[in-house]
Amino acid sequence: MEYLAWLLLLLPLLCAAAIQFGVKDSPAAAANLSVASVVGTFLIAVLLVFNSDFSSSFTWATAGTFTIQIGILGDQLAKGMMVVVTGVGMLVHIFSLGYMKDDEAKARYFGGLSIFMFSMTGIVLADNFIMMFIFWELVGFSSYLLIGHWFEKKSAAEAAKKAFLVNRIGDFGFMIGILMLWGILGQTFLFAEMEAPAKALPESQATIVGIAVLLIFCGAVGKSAQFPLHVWLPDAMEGPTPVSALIHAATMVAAGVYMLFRLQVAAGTSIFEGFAGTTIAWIGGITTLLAALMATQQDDIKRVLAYSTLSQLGYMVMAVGLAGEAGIEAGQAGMFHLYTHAWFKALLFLGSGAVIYACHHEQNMWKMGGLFRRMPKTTMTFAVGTLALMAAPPLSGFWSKELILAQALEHNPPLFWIGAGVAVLTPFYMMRLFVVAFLGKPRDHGAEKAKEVPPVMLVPLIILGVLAVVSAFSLIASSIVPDNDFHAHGFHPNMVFWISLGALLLGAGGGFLLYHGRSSDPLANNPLFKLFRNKFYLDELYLKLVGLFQDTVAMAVHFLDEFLINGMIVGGLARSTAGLGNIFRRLQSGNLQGYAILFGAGILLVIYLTVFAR
Amino acid sequence: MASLQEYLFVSGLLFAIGLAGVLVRRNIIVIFMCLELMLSAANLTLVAFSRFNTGPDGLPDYNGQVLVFFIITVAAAEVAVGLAIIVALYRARQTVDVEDLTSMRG
Amino acid sequence: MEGLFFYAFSGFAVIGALALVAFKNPVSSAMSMVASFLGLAALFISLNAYFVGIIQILVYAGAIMVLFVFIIMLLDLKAEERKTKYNPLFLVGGVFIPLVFLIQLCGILPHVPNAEPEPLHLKESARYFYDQEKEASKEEQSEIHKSLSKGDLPDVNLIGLTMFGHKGDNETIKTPGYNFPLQIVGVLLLVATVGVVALSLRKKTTGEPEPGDPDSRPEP
Amino acid sequence: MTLALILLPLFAVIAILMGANPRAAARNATGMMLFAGLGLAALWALGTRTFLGVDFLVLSKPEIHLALNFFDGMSVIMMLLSVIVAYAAARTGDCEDRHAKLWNISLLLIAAGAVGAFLSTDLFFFYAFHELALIPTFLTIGILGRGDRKEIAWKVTIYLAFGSIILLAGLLWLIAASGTPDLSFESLLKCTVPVAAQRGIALFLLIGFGTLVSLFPFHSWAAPAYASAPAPISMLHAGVLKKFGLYGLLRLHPLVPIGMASWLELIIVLLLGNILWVGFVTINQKRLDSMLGNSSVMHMGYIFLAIAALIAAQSESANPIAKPAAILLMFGHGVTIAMLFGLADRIERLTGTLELRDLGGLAKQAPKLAFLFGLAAMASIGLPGLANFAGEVMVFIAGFKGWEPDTPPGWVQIATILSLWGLVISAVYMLRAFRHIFQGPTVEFTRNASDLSARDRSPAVLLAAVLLIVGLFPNILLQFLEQPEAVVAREQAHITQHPRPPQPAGSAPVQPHPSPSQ
Repeated sequence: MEYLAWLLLLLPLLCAAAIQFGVKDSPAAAANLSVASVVGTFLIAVLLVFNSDFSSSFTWATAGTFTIQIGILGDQLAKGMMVVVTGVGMLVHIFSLGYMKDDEAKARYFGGLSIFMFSMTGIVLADNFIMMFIFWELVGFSSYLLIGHWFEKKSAAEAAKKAFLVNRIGDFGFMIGILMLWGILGQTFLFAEMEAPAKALPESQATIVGIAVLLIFCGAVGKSAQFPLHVWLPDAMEGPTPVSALIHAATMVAAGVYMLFRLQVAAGTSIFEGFAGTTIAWIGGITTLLAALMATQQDDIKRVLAYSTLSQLGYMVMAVGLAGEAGIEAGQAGMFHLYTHAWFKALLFLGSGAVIYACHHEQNMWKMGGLFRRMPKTTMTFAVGTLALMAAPPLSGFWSKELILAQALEHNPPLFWIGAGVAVLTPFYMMRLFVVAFLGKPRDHGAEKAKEVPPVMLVPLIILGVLAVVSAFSLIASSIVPDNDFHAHGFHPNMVFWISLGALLLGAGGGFLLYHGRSSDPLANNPLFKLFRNKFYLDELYLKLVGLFQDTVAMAVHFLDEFLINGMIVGGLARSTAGLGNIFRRLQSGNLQGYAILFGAGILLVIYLTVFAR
Repeated sequence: MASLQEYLFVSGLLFAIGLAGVLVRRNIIVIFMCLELMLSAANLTLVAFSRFNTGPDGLPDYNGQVLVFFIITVAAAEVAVGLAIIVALYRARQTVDVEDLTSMRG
Repeated sequence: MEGLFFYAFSGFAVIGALALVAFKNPVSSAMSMVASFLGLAALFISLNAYFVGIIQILVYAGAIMVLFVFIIMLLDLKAEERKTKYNPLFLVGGVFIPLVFLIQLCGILPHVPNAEPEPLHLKESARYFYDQEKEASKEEQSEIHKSLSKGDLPDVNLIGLTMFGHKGDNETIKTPGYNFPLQIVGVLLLVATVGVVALSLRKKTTGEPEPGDPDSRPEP
Repeated sequence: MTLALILLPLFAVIAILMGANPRAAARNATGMMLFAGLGLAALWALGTRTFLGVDFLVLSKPEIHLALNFFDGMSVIMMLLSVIVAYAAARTGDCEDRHAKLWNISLLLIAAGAVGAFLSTDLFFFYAFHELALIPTFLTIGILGRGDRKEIAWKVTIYLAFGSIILLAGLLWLIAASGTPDLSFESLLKCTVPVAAQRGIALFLLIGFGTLVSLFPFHSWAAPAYASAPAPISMLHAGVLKKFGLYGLLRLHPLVPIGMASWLELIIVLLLGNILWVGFVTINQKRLDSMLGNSSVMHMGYIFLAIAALIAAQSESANPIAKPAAILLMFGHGVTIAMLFGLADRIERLTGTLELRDLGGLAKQAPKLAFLFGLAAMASIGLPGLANFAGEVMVFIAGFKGWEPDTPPGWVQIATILSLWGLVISAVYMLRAFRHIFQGPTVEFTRNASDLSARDRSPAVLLAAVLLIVGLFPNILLQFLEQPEAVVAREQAHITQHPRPPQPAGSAPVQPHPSPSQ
């Protein structure tokens, strides 16, 4: 089993290396190679799910008695996550064959995808925190590569940079957290060795543990784009749409949730008790609400989906945060939502990709419309995805969201009501998107000429559509999502069910009524919605802050460096040396006898000092 | 026979005269001669010490005289090279007056 | 008698030295230097250092002096002219510094033992070396053997023994000798010869900078 | 055999002086150096320890040996760094034919000096070789540099001479206080320095070595020097020669652990100056070369952080991570910065400018250059899989090694946390530079640029391969270092010797004095 697992990890890396160093000049070969490798990894992942757990490691770095391991840990959690990652990855790869058919740098694109698959596999299989950090950074890097795929576009290049930097800020906290936790848990990075020291933690260290957990959460804030570091994700939509589906919706952004849950499984939820867990849950809650509000006023089809991703990630983080109070079940609910969300969000993004492709790279939904008639199959799959995201029963999104809301109601009622509010907003903006883009009449010639996409793009959509419906059923979910016995107990309609059903009907109905048959947004001039449209002016605020802090400080420091350190303090040394030199220069008359006299006087002085002065 | 003190005094006197010549004269060849004089004065010191430092076998300390031999050899080489440099200098500058040779002025 | 010689020759040397400094004409200076060196050579001989004295005459008064005079002639040097802006500081320094040096010397000299030199046992040493030589080579009777047997000890012989090393009575090395420095001096002379030749060569081209000359790089 | 590493460049210098083709001579010599260096490292890795060195007695009182050998694994790693960077440097940059002699001779001398300094097992030659390498650095900047080269050369000379003199004073004091019988590291490290003298010695060593490593606030020579010097010289100095100071601190730390520890707070403030202060200065740079120069100054802070962790722990066994971390980061940084300087030179040749605002879209014209530069830039900001990351992450772990969870974070931990922010800073400036040079639309300067030829690529490819290999398997380098048992045994042996009184300087055993004539 271990060999298979190592192969699972290394196959994409080998593929990326082969593309970069071998078949770079033949894009078709690169694409086929990449697809072949990801199909291989998917098969391995499925094979592994039906086998027993495994683990294996080797020493990566040794320093005296200290070692850093690179190892794989194949428990239920990792194996299930692997199926999600490779499954979505495989479908996205296949979809890309069509979507990126005419791209100039196809080989680079598929190379980047392979690097991403390698990195993501590493995060999932990591058996210690350092290895997770390594691959954590690598996914950030591959995301940078892929967002900046069309680097000639200024906005794409800037977005890639922004994504990397914002993630770096999160990783700043993440690394401190890892190091602190390392010190707290008896200097071990291995997940397998964390449980015992975590149980034995004295009460006096509760505060420092909480701080450490929150710092680790910083990493998740960056990678999973939680408030206040959420700003990079919408911009990341500058990348090719399949990339958005794979990285910025289904897998990478969920890595933060996965990482937190991995920590909960390894060290127990006890370290999340107290202010740490509460803070995490609230950050999740705030993110889900803010993102949903912003999503209501976006015109770019991908940006709507991006904000809905933020919102859904907020749900997951909220669930993971609740685990401090509620125990591991809450975390499992978050993971369950991660799992279902991966399928239907990938579906939605790929669907939007198909639409964009069909409309000749038009992303503004107000310039679409009437696509239902021109591309019915795509529209059907998109509708399925929309329903799943709206959490319409009995689609997959419904079950997982239900679980989270139930946990919230039990342990943190205010967060439940935020969640319920978002459950109104989600159907509202999704209905807006669907009505505007697919129903009505075409509002632009791009939409008029839209045709159904080729099968290579349609097939992944259909597969994902099926999965968006069925993935939550226990037949499939039980072997992939850890310890999920939700369905085993059966389902009884309760208060949460009625509230969310009401929210769904309210939001969807409101959205349909408001936007049906419109050609421009009726709420655009409402000052409140203007605030949403402009993302609460957070981007501008950050830009100002960065400009003020980073650039001004850098300029000031540079000035001080030049004039204070270089000019006055240390430069003073140089200048006084030069001045002294000028004095001595006078003595260098160039006259032989002058030198001889000095020389003679010096000798006399030496004689005096050595002979007479003692 | 004269004492060590006297020999040393004569040696010092010659050395001082040579030094004075180096400091006062401007003709670089004469300065060079004065340097040779100073060297020879030092040789006198060595030989005097050699003579006044007789060993148990009743012979002078010949190590001192060997040193003088070496000094004279080196001085000969020095004179040859020094004079060649002076000739080259004269070719370049048409002067042997040290007052005019101040290209090393800082 | 020996004392008189000492004063005579040291006076000769000192006067020669003074004349060397005082004469304006370089040729006269050179001649005075010869005189001074002759006096010095006599002082060496009075110190039983015959070899060094002879070398002093041969090398300095002979070879080196000829070189000096030759160069003076070659360059056709005239007497120093009085410069208008001669720096008097040099004159003052030139008198003052040697004077202070002499004063310092006089301060040290009283600490030097003021004794007559011990007499040399030249005859005994000659006998000793004669015996040694006879043991070493029995057959031949060289000139050195003859003079040794007469009780004359040439100090060239002793300098040679010091220079090249010799063994004492008990076969252990008495003095290691100066073989290595001697060879180094030989190399030095060779280098000096080559150097003089190289220095005296005239450069064929003038003005043109060499291709590798970094100073000729144009300023940007 | 180690002598060959020094003789190869020196013979090449002689060959150039006698009229050989300078470029070919330099390339052949560095190629053979690389080959020999790899071979020697392999022998060392296979367990050979004894027959590698040479040892000439050059002065008997005080006893000084011209001894070239691998003193320990650290020397092996630094030697490898030197030969690798020298190989790349000799294949980088174009000079006019009339400067080829000076250019290549300087390069070879710097390489020889660096290798000599890292291989000397004797304190005197350790210092002397470094000085030997500095002289051609000054000359090349002054003669072949760009911009205001004379003034920059003077600045560098004054700073480095200042550092060297302070360092010399510290070393002399150290020798006097330790009472060592000779100047070899072996006997030196067996000595004990009186606690009273340690504080002063440590300060001298810190400032002396620190200035050579451009420790804040003695850093302002570095960036202009690297910007001005020809690319191979910048590569060799920033990549290899500058590591001399860090190597020296690590080497001599066991002698003055208490003295160093008393300056811990100062070191930490200064290293934070390197990381944060210089980091901000770097952000504000408008030219690629000065940005790279400043970034190399900034990254010195991380290595100093590892040294600070070692100093705080006072012994290697108490913090076994710190020293390997520092060495690994030295290696990674050396290779990375050499690669960056080499590629910056290519960029300037392709486009004619290094002003960031004049460039753009170069990745379209020169994808291979973009790939290599991106790799180096990513290595510089600590991307996993490349050598720097392994070093950096170990530095940070070393920083937290001594932390007790019950107590608030100590100086080193606070410094570690603040240094981590430096990773964000370096990402800001590196990505900004990459964005401005390679991404965005093509502009006037880059429109006609062509990609690198295979010959131009070869040095960067070698360096990139090294970065990847070491980044993926840092143990390839770390295996050269001492085993933990050996460290503990060495320190134990030192402690058992500890209570002996310091030897008076005169009682050193007199060596029999061989006569020159024998």
